[in-house]
Amino acid sequence: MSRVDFDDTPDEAAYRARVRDLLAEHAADLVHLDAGEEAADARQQEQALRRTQRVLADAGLVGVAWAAEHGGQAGTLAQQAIVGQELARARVPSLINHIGLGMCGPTVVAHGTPEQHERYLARLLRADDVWCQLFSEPASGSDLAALRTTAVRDGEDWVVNGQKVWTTLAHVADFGVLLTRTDPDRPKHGGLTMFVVDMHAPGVTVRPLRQMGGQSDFNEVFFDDVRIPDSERLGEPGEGWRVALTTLLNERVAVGGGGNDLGLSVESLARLAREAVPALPAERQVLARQAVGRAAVAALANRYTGYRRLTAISQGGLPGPEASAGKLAGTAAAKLVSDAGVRLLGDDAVFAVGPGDDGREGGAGRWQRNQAWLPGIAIAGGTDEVLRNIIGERVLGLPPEPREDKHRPFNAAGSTR
Amino acid sequence: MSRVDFDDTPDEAAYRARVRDLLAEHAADLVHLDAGEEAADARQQEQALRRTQRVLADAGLVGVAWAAEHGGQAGTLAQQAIVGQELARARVPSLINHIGLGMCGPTVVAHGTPEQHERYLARLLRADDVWCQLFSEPASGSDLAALRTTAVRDGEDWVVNGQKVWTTLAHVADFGVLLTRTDPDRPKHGGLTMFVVDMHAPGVTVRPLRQMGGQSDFNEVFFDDVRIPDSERLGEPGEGWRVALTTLLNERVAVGGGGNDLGLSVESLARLAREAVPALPAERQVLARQAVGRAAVAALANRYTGYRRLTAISQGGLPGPEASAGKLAGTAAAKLVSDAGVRLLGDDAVFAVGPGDDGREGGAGRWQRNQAWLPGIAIAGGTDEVLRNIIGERVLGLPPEPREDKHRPFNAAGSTR
Amino acid sequence: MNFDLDTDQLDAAAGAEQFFSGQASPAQARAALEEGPVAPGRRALADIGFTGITVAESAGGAGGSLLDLAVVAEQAGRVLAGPSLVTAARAAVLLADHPELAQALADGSRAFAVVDGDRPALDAVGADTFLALVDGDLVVGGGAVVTGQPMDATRGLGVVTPTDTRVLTPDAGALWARARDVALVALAAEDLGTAGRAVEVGVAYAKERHAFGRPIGSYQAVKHSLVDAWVGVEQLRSLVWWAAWAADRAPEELPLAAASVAAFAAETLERAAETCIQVHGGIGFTWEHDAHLYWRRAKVDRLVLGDAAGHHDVVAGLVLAGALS
Amino acid sequence: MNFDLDTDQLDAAAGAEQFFSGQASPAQARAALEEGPVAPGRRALADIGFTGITVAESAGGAGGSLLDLAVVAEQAGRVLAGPSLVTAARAAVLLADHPELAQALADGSRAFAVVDGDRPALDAVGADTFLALVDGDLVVGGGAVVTGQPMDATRGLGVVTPTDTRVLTPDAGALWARARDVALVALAAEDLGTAGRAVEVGVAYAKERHAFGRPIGSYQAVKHSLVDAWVGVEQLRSLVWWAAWAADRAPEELPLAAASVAAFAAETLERAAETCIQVHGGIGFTWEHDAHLYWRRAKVDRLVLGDAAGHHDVVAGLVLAGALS
Repeated sequence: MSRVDFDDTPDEAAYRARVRDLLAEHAADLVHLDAGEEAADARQQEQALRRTQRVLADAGLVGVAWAAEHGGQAGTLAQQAIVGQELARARVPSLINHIGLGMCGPTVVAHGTPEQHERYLARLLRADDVWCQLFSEPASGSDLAALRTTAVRDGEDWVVNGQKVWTTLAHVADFGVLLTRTDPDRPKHGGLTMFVVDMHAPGVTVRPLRQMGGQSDFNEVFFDDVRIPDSERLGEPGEGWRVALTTLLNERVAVGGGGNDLGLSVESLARLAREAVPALPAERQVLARQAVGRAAVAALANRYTGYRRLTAISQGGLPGPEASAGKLAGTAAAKLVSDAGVRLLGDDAVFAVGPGDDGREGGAGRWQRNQAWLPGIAIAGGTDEVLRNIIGERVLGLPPEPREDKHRPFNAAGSTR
Repeated sequence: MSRVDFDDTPDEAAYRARVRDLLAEHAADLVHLDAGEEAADARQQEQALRRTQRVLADAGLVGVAWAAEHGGQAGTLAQQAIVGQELARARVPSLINHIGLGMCGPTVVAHGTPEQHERYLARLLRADDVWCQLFSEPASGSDLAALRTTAVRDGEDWVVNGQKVWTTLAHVADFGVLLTRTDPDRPKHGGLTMFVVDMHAPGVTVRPLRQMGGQSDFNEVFFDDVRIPDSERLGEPGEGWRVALTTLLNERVAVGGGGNDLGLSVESLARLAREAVPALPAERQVLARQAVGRAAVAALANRYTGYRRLTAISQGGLPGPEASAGKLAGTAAAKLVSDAGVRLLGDDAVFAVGPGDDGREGGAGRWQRNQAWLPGIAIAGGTDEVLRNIIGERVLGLPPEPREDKHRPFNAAGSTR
Repeated sequence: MNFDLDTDQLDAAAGAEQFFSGQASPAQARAALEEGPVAPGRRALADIGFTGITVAESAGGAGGSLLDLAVVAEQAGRVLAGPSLVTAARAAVLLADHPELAQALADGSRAFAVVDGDRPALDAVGADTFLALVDGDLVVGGGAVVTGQPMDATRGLGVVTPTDTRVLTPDAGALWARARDVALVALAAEDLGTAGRAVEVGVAYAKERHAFGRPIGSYQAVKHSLVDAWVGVEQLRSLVWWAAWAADRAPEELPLAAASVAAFAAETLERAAETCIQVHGGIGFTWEHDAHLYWRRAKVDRLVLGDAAGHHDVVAGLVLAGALS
Repeated sequence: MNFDLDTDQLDAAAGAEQFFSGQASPAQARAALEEGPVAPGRRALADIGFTGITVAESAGGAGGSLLDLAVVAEQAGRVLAGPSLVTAARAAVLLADHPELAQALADGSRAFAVVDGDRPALDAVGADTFLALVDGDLVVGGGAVVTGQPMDATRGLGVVTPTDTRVLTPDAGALWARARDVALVALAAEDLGTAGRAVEVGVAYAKERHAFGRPIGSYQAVKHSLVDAWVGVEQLRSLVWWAAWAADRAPEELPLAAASVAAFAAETLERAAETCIQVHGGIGFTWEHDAHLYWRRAKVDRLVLGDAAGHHDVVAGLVLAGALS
């Protein structure tokens, strides 16, 4: 291990230069965000975002750390991180297939057959196919293994019925990894099986789910007698929980585990503060400075903790339960950033006059929406409570709570809810 | 029910006048606190405090709401409250036998035999006997029913062995209500029996327990082959838990449930603030005012909530689990008061120069000690966590956690801790 | 000493609950976000007499106390009713010496809003008569209203430019201050209702929803956060009653009580609403669930007549001036 | 990019742990409250070379980085050692151009304390040489020390009146500011150790102590509060490393990093210590248990070089001046 350092090694510096060149070269073919603009909504510009990812993939900038046999660049995680930094610097939005790259792809790699690798991975990297993850259900949120969507064997196929929810990108996805219950007589974790499902198959219905802020980042997905060939099974029947854990492990890193700001960034707050603080009365400046200082410290603490996790991963470590701490702390920091913004904006924080001011840093609309996004942050991708259990039990080694549901057959009385 | 009103009814006003006259008449025989002085330590002036209670009892101001047959005044709870207010106003400290009056006495009344009533209650009211409550043990704090002190029948006596802890006033007490395990083969709540124990009996050893602030408000009590006649049993053998609940119900009201300030009062903070705020730099004044305002609001909210509970009790209600909310909120308010004091004192809050400044309102020593007292407030008399469980389950009707220990015999493996 | 509602007030609360539960709902608050009308609306509130609770009987009101109004306002808050009784309570104080206008407030023939400078005013939307303090005088007149995109549409927020004003009461500073304190109490009473309801909704869900084989309300993380929210609501209730009592019976205590209850209400409602969402998990942050409507009310109300920081500063100022000695 | 300790630093931490666990303990911190000596004391710290970690090799020090010192300071914090390495780190910066005094710091032949005006100074007790900023100049001299009743005796707090001072460096404002930032980082590193240890002690007890038939650490109320404390400690560790790295490699980032880590350390240690007590229940607030010794350190350290409010204000000032853009 070498000494704490935020500078690139010579190799990393050379790689970074190459990435910058490539991004400049292909700039005309990439979606870019305007200054002050938040990440784009995939719903609105699906085709442009698919093209962006395809161009980047062809330039060797997608799947940087994936193995060559799966269509990746066989690079390091440090290189992967550099690409991420340079894309952000160039204001290229998140790749449209980020769910596929971050969660579904690694799951197919780990548990898929050679045929499945062949069929899916290269197309996933180029966003020829966009992917989604179909795990949560209305009656199984934190308690994912309580899911009720069934898959019943019928000849060479399985027939799926049920409902998923909180599915990001389902409205544009071509495929999804789908967790189902195939044996309700076994205990809840033992009767699950994972599939790849064609999102365009008959019987699949996607309905956007409107959130409290008015936007729709998620979908509900309904399955009515959807037939999935057995060749699309990921892992053995009854092994679905084990397969799902691969996906979840990767998800935690993706959501906040790397120390990135959730919600509006602390830099947005800093820009707003420079505009708003001097305009406040003196006593209010004192309080506003406290709020800004506190939010900045929280965001910085989370950011540098993310760097430590990324360092561990780049040294060959696996994403562990510590990533849950990043999401937890990121959520708390996001709340402080939002609170500080509200303190700076005062009435404007709840009373935006017209949509015209959205572009400005101090645009009340952005901060209003940010407030309404916050409650979801503390829930989606693992509630604060579930994350605390994970850290308490897997990192601190504290004993779990007694579980009465774990070993009972799923269809026994009382166990399905 | 009559309208929200903080004024006395004509009857109450007449009673209050009589109480004031009595307190003035007997002033020379009562202990009084000096201005700014905190409640006295019973350890230091036991005899004076016993005499104070005796004088008050003879004047009809102790056991105001107790039944006449038990030596009380058969008055109302409103009258009881008036006496409390007037004692505070006259700066007479808490009665030395407050544990006996608040908890032990009601337990003897409810579960004692006529002989026990005769033997104990009149003497208790006059502080001829001071009482303590012997429930908690080193291995059974929140989980009181896990206690291990045993009482074994031997002829007409029971022989007690074990250790109690957190016993207020044990060092001056003449008697105690003592909860013991008499049948370890029964489930933990079922094998308990309550006794009255003579604190001067052979085999009883009292050792003061030093707290983090340096003072000793509590004791450890050791029982080595202490013999208790069966005639001192309170309630039937095996019924000890039911008897103890009477005591606990009364305890919760006594500790914070009536809305009284825990730790230094908000009035102390107000006096300190008037002295300290104007001396701060302007920006610090802004922050100090926030802290003072917040602490004052919390203390007021708790105080007026206490008035609602006292109203309910005076209208014939029993002290219920809502009293736990008073202790919880009182603890939180006490923390805000302390934090505000620290903010006002700055360095002085942790660095008192000499004991000389203790008398002053802003005396750093008092606020240092108050800080060190706070952690105990959140634990003694029911931890915050236990209080939240009580409110959640008994007030909000939320389901309890699964309990594996409840129905197992106490001496079965794993059940004793 | 007696600190509880009397039977008349309990009856009034029951009647108000019945009225409001029939006339308003979170569903209507949701619809209001998409241009639906605010329910029950001014007409209905006037018809049942709620805009005149604290208007003198001689001016066609009920001549009730602020506590009488507070118990009704709590019920209004439970279903996110609008317009706010805050406006009625505040205007009634300002118009005490102007029986004709007070009568118009009570019978609903005029739609009042009270304006604090250029800040968004409560119930400005649809109002035709505006009260404001200009150069120390209480003025009345018409006004031009600019509406924005408020987070809670039931509050009828708008920035008002008064027009055609005339002086109603010169040197009205003290009157204005008292009216504002009364408004804070009424706002806190509405917030009490909203917060109490949000906790109830959270508790009910925590009993019903299961995870890992048992109701989520049996887990301490859920249970304790609901308890903390509930304790806050009960403490808020005490402050509301005290402050309303003070307005009627101990006016010298009103400034301290009003600032205290306003600060406490802002934070209590916010916590109750956030707890309600968090307890519900994913469903709690959907558009169709009611939780965000309580939350929206919390986010607006915590600023609408000043924020908790401002109220805490007022409390501190009173403490430094000798309160609580 | 690499954000982890190197093997030399890990070795240094292991060595420091061994040294400190043999030479100091909460028990000695308890004894110090009743006139016992502070452990391990100046002599032992100098002999093992810890007072000279950041003193130049040419002046008899180790010529190490602030991060090298921080990993040692963390170990000192775990056992509540004294005197503080904060004084060593701060004095080393101030004495960089004065090799004789720096040598005396490294070899322990002088006992330094750094004085901020009339505020209680760290390690003033037993010091013979005082550094202070007077009229913009760095001065050195003797001093009269008044001790009080500090909550944590290991900090050696005293109010110092300097005597026989001479100017060491004129116009030393920038140097003084940098030394103070370095001191904040060293203080945070000690607090990191104390906080981490307090959480460990709490976790261990939560695994062992049973209530209602199971370990108390299985209850969410206990588990989650320990988790929150632990998350704080890990975040604090990141800030300590960043700030120490900045002191050595990116001095323009040091003011932001130092104020950030100081604010975060104060609140993190306080929460960790309070959690440790609360988890222990009754036993946690007894004199004989170690929990209150961590808590005392927290209560003193949160004020000793300025409080979190002051540090947050500094952070805000830097943000307004263009940091984080």
